[in-house]
Amino acid sequence: MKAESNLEKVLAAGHFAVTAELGPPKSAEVEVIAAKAGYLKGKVDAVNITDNQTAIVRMSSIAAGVLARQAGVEPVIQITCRDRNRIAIQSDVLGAYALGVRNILCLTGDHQSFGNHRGAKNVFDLDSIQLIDALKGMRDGKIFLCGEEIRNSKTSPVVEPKIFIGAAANPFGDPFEFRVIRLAKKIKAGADFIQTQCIYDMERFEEWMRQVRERGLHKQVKILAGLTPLKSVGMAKYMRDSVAGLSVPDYYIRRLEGVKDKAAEGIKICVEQIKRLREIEGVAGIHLMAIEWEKMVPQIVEEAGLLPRPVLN
Amino acid sequence: MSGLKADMGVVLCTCAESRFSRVELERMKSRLGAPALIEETLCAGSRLQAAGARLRKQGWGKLLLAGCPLQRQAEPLAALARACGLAPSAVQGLDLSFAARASERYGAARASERSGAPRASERSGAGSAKGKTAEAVRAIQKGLEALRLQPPIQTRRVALHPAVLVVGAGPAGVRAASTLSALGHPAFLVERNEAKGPEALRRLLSGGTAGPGKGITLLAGSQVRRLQGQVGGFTALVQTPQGEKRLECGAVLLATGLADVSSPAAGADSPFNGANVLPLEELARAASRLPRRHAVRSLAVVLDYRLDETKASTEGALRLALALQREQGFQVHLFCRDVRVAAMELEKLYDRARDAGVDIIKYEGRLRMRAAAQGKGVELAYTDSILRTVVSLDCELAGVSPYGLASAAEAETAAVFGVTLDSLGQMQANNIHLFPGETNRPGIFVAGACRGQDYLPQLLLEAEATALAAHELLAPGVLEVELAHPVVDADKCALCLTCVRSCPHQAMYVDRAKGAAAASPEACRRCGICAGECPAKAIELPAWSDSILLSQVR
Amino acid sequence: MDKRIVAFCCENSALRAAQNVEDPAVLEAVELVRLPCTGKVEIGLLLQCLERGHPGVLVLGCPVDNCKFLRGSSRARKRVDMTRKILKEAGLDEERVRMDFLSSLDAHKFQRIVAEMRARLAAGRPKDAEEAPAEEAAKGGRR
Amino acid sequence: MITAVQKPFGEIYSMVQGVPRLLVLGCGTCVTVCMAGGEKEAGILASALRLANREKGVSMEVETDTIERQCDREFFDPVREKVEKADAVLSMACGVGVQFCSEVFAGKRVLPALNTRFYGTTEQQGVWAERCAGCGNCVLDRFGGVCPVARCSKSLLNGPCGGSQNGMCEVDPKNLQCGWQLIYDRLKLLGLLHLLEENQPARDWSTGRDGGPGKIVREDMVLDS
Repeated sequence: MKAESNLEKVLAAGHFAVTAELGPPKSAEVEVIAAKAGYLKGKVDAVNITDNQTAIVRMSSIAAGVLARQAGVEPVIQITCRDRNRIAIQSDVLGAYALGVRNILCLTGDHQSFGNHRGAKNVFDLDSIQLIDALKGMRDGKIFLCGEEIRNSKTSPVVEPKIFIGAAANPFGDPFEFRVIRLAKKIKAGADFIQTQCIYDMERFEEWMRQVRERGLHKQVKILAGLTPLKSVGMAKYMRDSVAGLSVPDYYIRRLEGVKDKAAEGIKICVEQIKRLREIEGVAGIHLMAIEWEKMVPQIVEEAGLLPRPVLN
Repeated sequence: MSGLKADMGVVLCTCAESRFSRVELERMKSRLGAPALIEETLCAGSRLQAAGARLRKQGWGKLLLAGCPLQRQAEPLAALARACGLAPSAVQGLDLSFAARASERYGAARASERSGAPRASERSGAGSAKGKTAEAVRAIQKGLEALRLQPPIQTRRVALHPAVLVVGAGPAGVRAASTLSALGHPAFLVERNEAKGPEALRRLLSGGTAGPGKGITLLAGSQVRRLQGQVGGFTALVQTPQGEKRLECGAVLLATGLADVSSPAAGADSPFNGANVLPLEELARAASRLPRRHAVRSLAVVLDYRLDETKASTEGALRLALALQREQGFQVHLFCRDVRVAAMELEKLYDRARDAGVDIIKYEGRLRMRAAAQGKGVELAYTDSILRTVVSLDCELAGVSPYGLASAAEAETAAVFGVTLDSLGQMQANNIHLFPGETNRPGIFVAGACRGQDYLPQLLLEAEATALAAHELLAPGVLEVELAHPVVDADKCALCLTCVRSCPHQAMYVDRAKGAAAASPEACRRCGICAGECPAKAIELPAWSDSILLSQVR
Repeated sequence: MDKRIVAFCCENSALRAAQNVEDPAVLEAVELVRLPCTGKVEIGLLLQCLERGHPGVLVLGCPVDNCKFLRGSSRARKRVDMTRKILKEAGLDEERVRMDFLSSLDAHKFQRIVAEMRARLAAGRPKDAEEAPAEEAAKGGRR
Repeated sequence: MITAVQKPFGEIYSMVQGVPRLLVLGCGTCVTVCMAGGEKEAGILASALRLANREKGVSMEVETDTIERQCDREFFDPVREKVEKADAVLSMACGVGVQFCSEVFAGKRVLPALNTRFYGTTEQQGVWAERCAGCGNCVLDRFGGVCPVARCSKSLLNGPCGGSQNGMCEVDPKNLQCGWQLIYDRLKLLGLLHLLEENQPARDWSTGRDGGPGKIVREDMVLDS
């Protein structure tokens, strides 16, 4: 065990893991975190706490993560390279670990031009792969990026942050052939688990997984397939047309158009997807990104037959 | 007029077109403040020599001929320059009739003007005749000022090499080369293809009076890699099977024929993908290789993809569609916009194709082709001109008529010779001043199918006409060039290449020795675009400098 | 004496058109400046004419597809557009500089172009400038 | 070369308000090539300023001149008198030239007429595009001659983010090519795709802007006094 987080244990034990996502509030409101954590508690193995997703200012992912942990769910803290340099990030990792955080997902981060501070200066001192490498160095090498040991003074003990390291993968970006190379680089850098971009185009995902297996990468890392239930036709079309690296096949849109209760149909599609994903060799779990719809997660997990969640010690 | 030296004078011409009487001209002369002579109707020509003798005595280095409208002056101006022994640019013309017309309202119209426009009475020389003279004096002084500011301009005689480089030994190239050789020009006939040249030569010249041997040097299997120099003195670097050759010539005639558009790299606009969207001529062969397992095997024959077809290509497409449908059992969909069946034979062919089961689809706007969703094949999406809706259809193969498509080969040739293409990618900028055979570059001509002419009798006539144009250019043996081309201030030139890129005639180049841009006086046509573009204000056209132009704005 | 409207005329088209104009009111209103091609005019030259107090500047050349030097007219058109943009930014009436295209036979068009320019300048502001603030519109009259 | 664009006229105009005598000073090198501040542009701007002043009844003397380069002291000599006579210089050079002009004429107010953009190339007449970020530690050998620092919106060194679609960058999918697609295509063409499999470690940015204002000393070229 590298970090002894619940997520790590579930995956190590060979269970089909389930993670979800929790967006911190765009304010200092604590209650909303507790409420969202309430829906997810006991229904998933860990919950991602996003880091100023789409470059919109929200409560710090570490603070929100600690609050979520207090509310009874295990957080996966997301860290992007957009806003902090290597000094701030390593410092935050130490702090997060001290506050009980055991999982960190390393991301490049959305460009600030998509958010609500478009004139901001970006950092990108590190990229996501270098960030993974930094965390691995801290955990396994017990050193900072600069090579210095992680100890307070020469006489102090080495106290390294034992973090279960996650990374993202986008099977749908271009150049397509590079996508698996990039996954391999993340694994080489030290990623323990992967959560993918949300999947609608199952054929393309299966093709990507085939390439993953060809390189034997599924044996080196735990891959959690990303899913976002569709709430409406409008949302489906938006995802199809406006989100880079996402393709929503027309047959899903037609299905939603053909029914009255769009939300129920969206959940149904999601559950079908989970069942299909479980059949794919190398898929170790799912990551449910129910954007501002966290309360539906228990129903999806339930209908997919993934409850109860294993309790491991 | 201040600062006027006597090295410059005015000739007032009594021509009726100028609308000034002798008396008025005398009055004008006394007011000019510059030396002037009054001459009788110079534009008539007969008096030019005598006038020239009188003018020579004045010893003027520059003169301004004030008289009839400019169109009528072109000839007399040049003749007068010769008669006076002056450079052409030292003799400038001025339209006096303009001054007359501009002031005519001070006659009859004046009374009515006065009530409405108080400005008229404020003008100097309010009387009819006075106003007219004042307007003319003003115009002449403007003209003199421009002439005064114009630096002395030398002339240079440039020898014209008699040889012509003809590129392409197709019908147009061969006809042009034989025409030129018959007129005494050595012709180099460069042909890309190893075999095509000699055969075409034999076919087209057999029975003709001009033998292919005389005066024509054929370089088959060869390609022009680079062209240096300018009109009258080009050097072409030609890659031949025997190695690189340098050919000297005075003019170039491009007759590169129809371009090959079949490769998918033919340009961003090319519909071809090398797999299931093919040039029409490859369709039959590709169709014969299709697996036989399908129940219905469908093919698309696409016409009018870029341009509306000619009769010839429509006929070819109809025959192909008919053969594939009837003899090989394919379902053929023929896509066209407005099929040309005006000819009787074509009409019959069209009916036969339709009767045989060819599905004729009329479309509007752009036809789009992409990989079909299920399985292999190509999806054709189009706006049906009857249904007025977008329809899509899957076929195993699509054959597209290459008519009107741009080709990479064409663009490559154009780049080697520095000629511009038209909006369809054909070998001649679309500009009436160039028709039929000129290009943007002086001394480079174009003929035949590469400029869109594919009707053989017409093509041969054009090739001949273009060869004659090249002959007309080179026949004098020398080109008298006035050095009125742009002058580049090397200190200011930032070598930004703007002039090199924007010169329509490829006359600007970088003079490495000077470390600045320079203009070739032979190729430059004195339009001034380079000077208009230069961000460093390093370029001036001597006869049209800023100071001259501003002197005209009073 | 009032300054005239400067008309930069391509000698291949507009200048010839001007030579067939008979209306003295039009001719006396313009200062003709001959150009080898409108591709020669520069933004700075157009602005300098205004600086010298000329009420308006016309650039008159061959139709874009029919320029004797292939791209002269199209280059001039872009420069005139830029000049108008600069004028607007500097708070001047952009209509004071205009380009038009004519053939050597277009005497009537030449006449109309000059007449329209005079009318525009007399009005101070273009007819369609209704969004212009009232104060600006009132100022415009002084030209 | 260094590329720049002219500031909006309104901004320049309010900048020069209250200056009785203004010298518009063009620069004859980079900004001439990118058509932002050469002699022609200087003349146009001076004309526009004079016309705007006349329109608004502002009294201001506007002169103009252009020198070879505003980043070298000697080139200022011919305009020394004009600068001294003016109350302010409106420099049409890049940010380097504006500052250096201030240094040469310590007592003179020097105002910028341009916004300096990037190190770029003339992609075609009238179009300039960024190619180098001046990071001080060139990595082009590893990326097929396409710079990930300058041409990826996020300066990523280990491959494209998920925002690369059809060869375009999500930051501006219509106009901006994905730098990583370019790197990938180029290395594929060169048969060097294996270079991309290597993990690029966190890099040292101190050679560029992050190391503080840069300075180069070429010891053998420094003249002894």
